[in-house]
Amino acid sequence: MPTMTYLQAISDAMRQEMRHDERVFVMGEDIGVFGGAFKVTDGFIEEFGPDRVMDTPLAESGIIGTAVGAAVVGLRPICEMQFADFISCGFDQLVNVAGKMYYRQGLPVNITVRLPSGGGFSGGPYHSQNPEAWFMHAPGMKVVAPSTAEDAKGLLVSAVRDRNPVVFLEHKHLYRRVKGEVPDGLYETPFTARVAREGTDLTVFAYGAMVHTAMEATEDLDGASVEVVDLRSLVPLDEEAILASVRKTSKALIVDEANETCAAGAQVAALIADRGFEDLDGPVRRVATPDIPIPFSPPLEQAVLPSVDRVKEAARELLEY
Amino acid sequence: MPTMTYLQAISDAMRQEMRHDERVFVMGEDIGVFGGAFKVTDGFIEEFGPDRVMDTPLAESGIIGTAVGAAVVGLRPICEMQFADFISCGFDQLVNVAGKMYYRQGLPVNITVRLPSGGGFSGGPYHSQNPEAWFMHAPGMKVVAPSTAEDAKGLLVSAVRDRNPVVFLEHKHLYRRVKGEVPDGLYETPFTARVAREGTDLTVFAYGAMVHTAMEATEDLDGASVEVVDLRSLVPLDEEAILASVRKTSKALIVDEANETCAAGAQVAALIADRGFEDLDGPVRRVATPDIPIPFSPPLEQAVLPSVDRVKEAARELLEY
Amino acid sequence: MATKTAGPEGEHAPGGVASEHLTLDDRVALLKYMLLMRGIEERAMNLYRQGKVPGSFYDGYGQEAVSVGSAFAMAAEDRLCVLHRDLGAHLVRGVTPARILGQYMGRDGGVTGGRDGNIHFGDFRVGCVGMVSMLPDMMLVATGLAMAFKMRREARCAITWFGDGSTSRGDFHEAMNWAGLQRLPVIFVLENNQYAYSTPLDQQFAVDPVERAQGYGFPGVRVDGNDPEAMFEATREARERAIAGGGPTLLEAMTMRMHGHAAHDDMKYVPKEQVEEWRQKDPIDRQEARVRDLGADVDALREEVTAAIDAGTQEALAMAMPDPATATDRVFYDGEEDLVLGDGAAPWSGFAVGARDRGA
Amino acid sequence: MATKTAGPEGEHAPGGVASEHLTLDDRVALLKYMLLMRGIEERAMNLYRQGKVPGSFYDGYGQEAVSVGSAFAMAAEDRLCVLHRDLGAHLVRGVTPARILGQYMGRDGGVTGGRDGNIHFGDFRVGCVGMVSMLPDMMLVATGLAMAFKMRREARCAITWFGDGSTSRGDFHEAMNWAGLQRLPVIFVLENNQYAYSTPLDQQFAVDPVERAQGYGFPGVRVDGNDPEAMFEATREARERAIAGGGPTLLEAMTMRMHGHAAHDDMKYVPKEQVEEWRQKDPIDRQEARVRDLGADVDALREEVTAAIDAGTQEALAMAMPDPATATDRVFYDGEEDLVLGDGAAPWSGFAVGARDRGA
Ligand SMILES: Cc1ncc(C[n+]2csc(CCOP(=O)(O)OP(=O)(O)O)c2C)c(N)n1
Ligand SMILES: Cc1ncc(C[n+]2csc(CCOP(=O)(O)OP(=O)(O)O)c2C)c(N)n1
Ligand SMILES: [Mg+2]
Ligand SMILES: [Mg+2]
Repeated sequence: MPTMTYLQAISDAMRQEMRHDERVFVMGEDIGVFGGAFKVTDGFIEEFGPDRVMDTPLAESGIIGTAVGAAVVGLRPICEMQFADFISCGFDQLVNVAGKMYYRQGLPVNITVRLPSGGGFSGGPYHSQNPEAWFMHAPGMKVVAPSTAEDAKGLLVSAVRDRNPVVFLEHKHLYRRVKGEVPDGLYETPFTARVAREGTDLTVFAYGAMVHTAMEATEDLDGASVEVVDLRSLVPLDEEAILASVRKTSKALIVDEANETCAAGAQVAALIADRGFEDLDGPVRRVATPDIPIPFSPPLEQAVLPSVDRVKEAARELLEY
Repeated sequence: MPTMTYLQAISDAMRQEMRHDERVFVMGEDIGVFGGAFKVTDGFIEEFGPDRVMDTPLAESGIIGTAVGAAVVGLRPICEMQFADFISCGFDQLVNVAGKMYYRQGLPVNITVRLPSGGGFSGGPYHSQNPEAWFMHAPGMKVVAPSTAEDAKGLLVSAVRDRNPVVFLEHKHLYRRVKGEVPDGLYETPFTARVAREGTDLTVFAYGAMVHTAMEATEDLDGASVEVVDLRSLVPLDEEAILASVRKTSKALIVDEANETCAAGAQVAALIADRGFEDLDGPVRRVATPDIPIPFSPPLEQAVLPSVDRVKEAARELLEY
Repeated sequence: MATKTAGPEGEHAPGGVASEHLTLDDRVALLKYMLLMRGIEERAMNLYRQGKVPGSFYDGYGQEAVSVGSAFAMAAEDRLCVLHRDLGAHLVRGVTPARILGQYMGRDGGVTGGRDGNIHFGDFRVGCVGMVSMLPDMMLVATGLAMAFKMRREARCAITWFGDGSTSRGDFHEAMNWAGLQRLPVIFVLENNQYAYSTPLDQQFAVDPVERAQGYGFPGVRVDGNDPEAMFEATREARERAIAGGGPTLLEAMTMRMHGHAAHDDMKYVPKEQVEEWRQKDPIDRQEARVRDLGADVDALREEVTAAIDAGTQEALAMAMPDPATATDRVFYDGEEDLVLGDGAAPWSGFAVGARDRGA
Repeated sequence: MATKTAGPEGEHAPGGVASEHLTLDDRVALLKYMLLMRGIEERAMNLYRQGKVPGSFYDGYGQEAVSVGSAFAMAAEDRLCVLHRDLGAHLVRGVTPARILGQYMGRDGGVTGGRDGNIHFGDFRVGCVGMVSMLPDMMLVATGLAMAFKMRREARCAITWFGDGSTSRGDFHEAMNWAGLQRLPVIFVLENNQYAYSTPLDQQFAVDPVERAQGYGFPGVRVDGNDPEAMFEATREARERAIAGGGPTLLEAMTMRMHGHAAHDDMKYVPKEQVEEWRQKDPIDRQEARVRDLGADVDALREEVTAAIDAGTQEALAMAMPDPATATDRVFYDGEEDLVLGDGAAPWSGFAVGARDRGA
């Protein structure tokens, strides 16, 4: 198996799926000749031409809205937001048009919206957001967030093939930092959780970049056996996998890079507090970013994003509980 | 004290605050001559003139964005969305411009955005939404949701005077169904929770219309002493009041009209599961609307909105736990 | 690229030169769909008053020519995003009165099975996308349909409708710019009915939006929106251009919303004279006079329409309410079948076999 | 209402008739602010290369005339929403090089104290609102400023800048429509620098957006964006009209983004000849030649500017990084003081005491 970066895996998924299925095309700002702000579609326009690698005007509502139109006549658009933050400008089309069409009208909307998200590199308030919880709270769309190169490829293939709108969170800070073996060819990764490391004393739940933070923080925690569950899919949320892990470890720590209130982590905590209550042997702890815009300056940003140290500390507290 | 409907109390707050403070003005679609879709600003244009009761074009981004501009030069706009659902079209201006300005630039944005929200009257997918969790998950804005006429007035006065963006959820289904004594004159209601009924066996947490559902459901529950906490403010969330009530009753049920995942109720549950864990004597239960668009037809809508019966059942289960 | 007028004073004036593309049967069909639209909406309004239509109720009284005339010019393989004053388009595409009335009443057999309400529906099997409330979001969806047609090099066209008020929102601009830039086969029908809810035109824009089309690189054409034949002809021309690669057209249908915004609205804010003035231009009266002059049996047609609506009403009233146990079904699709927009009825004689080859 | 051109071929052509509203000191000041802008951005770019500027770095190399010229026409009590190529506007309003360089480096003493990054700042105490990334959201904020001025019947004007790419988004339309409808005292400066990131104009719109102004009921004026005096004069006129109740103006500043979109962008997608062509029109060279001809000591000015930047750099480098313990402070404001936009510097001689009475 070839080794790829997370970013290459995303490109590979799209390139192969576009070769495989002529209904699939990509659209977004500067994705053509320029190959995208992060070069995810580098070389695509040469291979697939400007029709299937569509450079759009600066218009996020336009991108999502026209993608919906193209989807309902049988195409399978993959929309790139230049940064996840800009989805706010296409928010209405996504939550009200794409998300509700199938329930209301029986007409599925087969679009994938790629959101380069997350902070950690001084992107500041508008290039660091993690907006997934907004879409978890908007019925009718699936939400996935890979942490590894292998899952990035497999989840993206699944997303493109899924008949429903799928919001695909790709963490910018993983693009080139994370590498791994990625199977050749096309494969689908299911929208379920993955046990990143087995353990018995405590479970850390995370997704996206925070999986790596969680792994690092609990690698060697005074000999404790810490399970790390990579949620991978937020909608559907793999409730059984979450509850099964709590059943095993009795202790849950949830790590979330997004702003804390009403985040994905809050939903996981609420789930455990309800259906996992009997298995709990300690409070359900969370480590998340406080409810502030992500500050630009490195000392400020580092102070608020969940760090290995904060996760370690919370894990230790829970283990000692 | 005069008796007023919830709707009259909202009008009264604005009318009096506009008389009291010439910086305050209202803007929105059809709020002038027509008096607003729900007649909340009926008679306003006659009293305050078209400058301070500004009929706007159909442009939600325009409403929020221009309000931000007016606010930073010293005015205090109150924006009306015709239905809360349409805030999706002004979402970006609200979360990215209004919400982040003070943190980023030190410049507070004194706007109030009124959102007539909620279902229960066959409004269908686009006239029934409860979008508050999106704004709880967007740093920099306060979020309040009154359940009584008295609080509707007091919270709105506080919202208008608050230097920060405040999202004011007014539940359409309470407009004319809820009446109560409302103090004359201007008063501010703090952004804290309110104990709607004292109790010792179980606490039901709710806000907006669900406070009434909670009260009715637990009025006579086989003699149990059920506390009902009306959250009133979602940001800031009165964490101490929530935890104090759990300390007293040891059992928590959270009722939320919004779609369940990542809702306000999830945040309350997560809080209790963390900081109230030691006081808990049972799982943290939730009753909410499943993750679907709100259906139009009465039997479908009634099947999904939290009902008195569903709350009763959940409360009984918890009491018996 | 300049703004044309095909309005009351133009070639499509009432009683003026009729389109050479319409047979008498076509003209009668236009009347029939308008009568059906008005009749169904009147019936629905009665059902609303009887408490049988939940929620709110919107109609297009007085605007029937707009949706009927323009939908009539669309081919089976074209696709439509139909808005809230445009019941006529659904009828032209072949949706039955029963399914529409069932829709209004929230019945299981209504177009959306009670999932969505009132006029928020579209039968995708006949090529229509159900509108969303957020105006004018569907302009972008229609633009996307056209984008797909162009990408696949198909000779098809998309059409959508929206009101004067809707032109104030950003999505209007994004759709117009996108369609103009890519020269997409899409027709935008701006239904200028003088008001957006209570808001008159002069509180919405300084310059009539039809003038804006040229700023996006395509023509804006003003049409008498109370003449179904004028609407047909303008749409037919726009469609022909679109299919020939000529790009989009903005048609401004000049009309008047003769009822309140919705059932609860007494439209006190509308001057009586304005309503009176437009009553004289009633599209049904005009088309009726026109075809009567040409020898059509209008009385029989009216009876036929009434009978169809009566039957549809009975059928709709017999439909069950949806089963509450199904309320949470159908959030995600994971079936096998490809559910995409299908072809609809295209009753214009120009689409009959052979007619196409004539280049109609 | 038609589109005017005040471009290279117009009255403000390089070496053409200079504005009668500018003294020699004003002209030198224009040069000074442009030199400051270019110098500070060059310095910041060096600091970026040294790893002292975190995140990304954007500049306005080659576009200095746009923000400097137009900001120079604004009065102390006017208000500005300044965009990412418009450092010159901050300088005209009186923000010091040290605070700007501190901003780029994320220092505590930078304009936002490290909360926001690079060019995303505004010192509200001198009348500037810090931009947000979402383009062109600030057009609506500027429109709102003007709305407040009109409501309070104040003789003040708002101005904002935005790029050619930004015109594709809905907020452009909502702002243009709103401002035109209410005839608000706001100036929209469309900075047409040929590209939106990598996207050339012909992939953004079919018709140049300056043509759209008339569709909103106000003039669109094309200006030579590489001539600070042309920018000044067009803005001065627009401001005068605005304050007299004449409504908004769209100024299209024709210019060229001479650097990549941001520091990482090698702009391979830009033809070399295009860059070469525009290099000939460098705004600083042109203004320098102009004032040198009129007898100004440009060498001294350059030294003065370099010294100011050197000193600012030292000052900025000496600033501390923000204290991590403060990261979560200042989410909500609950102080006593009214924090609203304040007056800024307005260095144009026309604003000097007495000048106003002359109607300048
Ligand atoms: C984005 C959005 N904001 C507000 C509304 C509420 N609303 C429903 S219809 C309407 C007026 C629409 O006017 P117009 O576009 O002229 O259509 P008409 O009803 O006159 O046909 C308004 C404001 C809406 N549907 N969508
Ligand atoms: C709403 C939005 N979408 C995407 C972006 C990402 N982005 C940043 S600058 C830029 C190009 C802007 O072009 P233009 O408006 O012409 O300004 P210029 O940089 O050329 O001055 C893009 C796409 C953005 N800032 N805002
Ligand atoms: Mg209208
Ligand atoms: Mg540009």
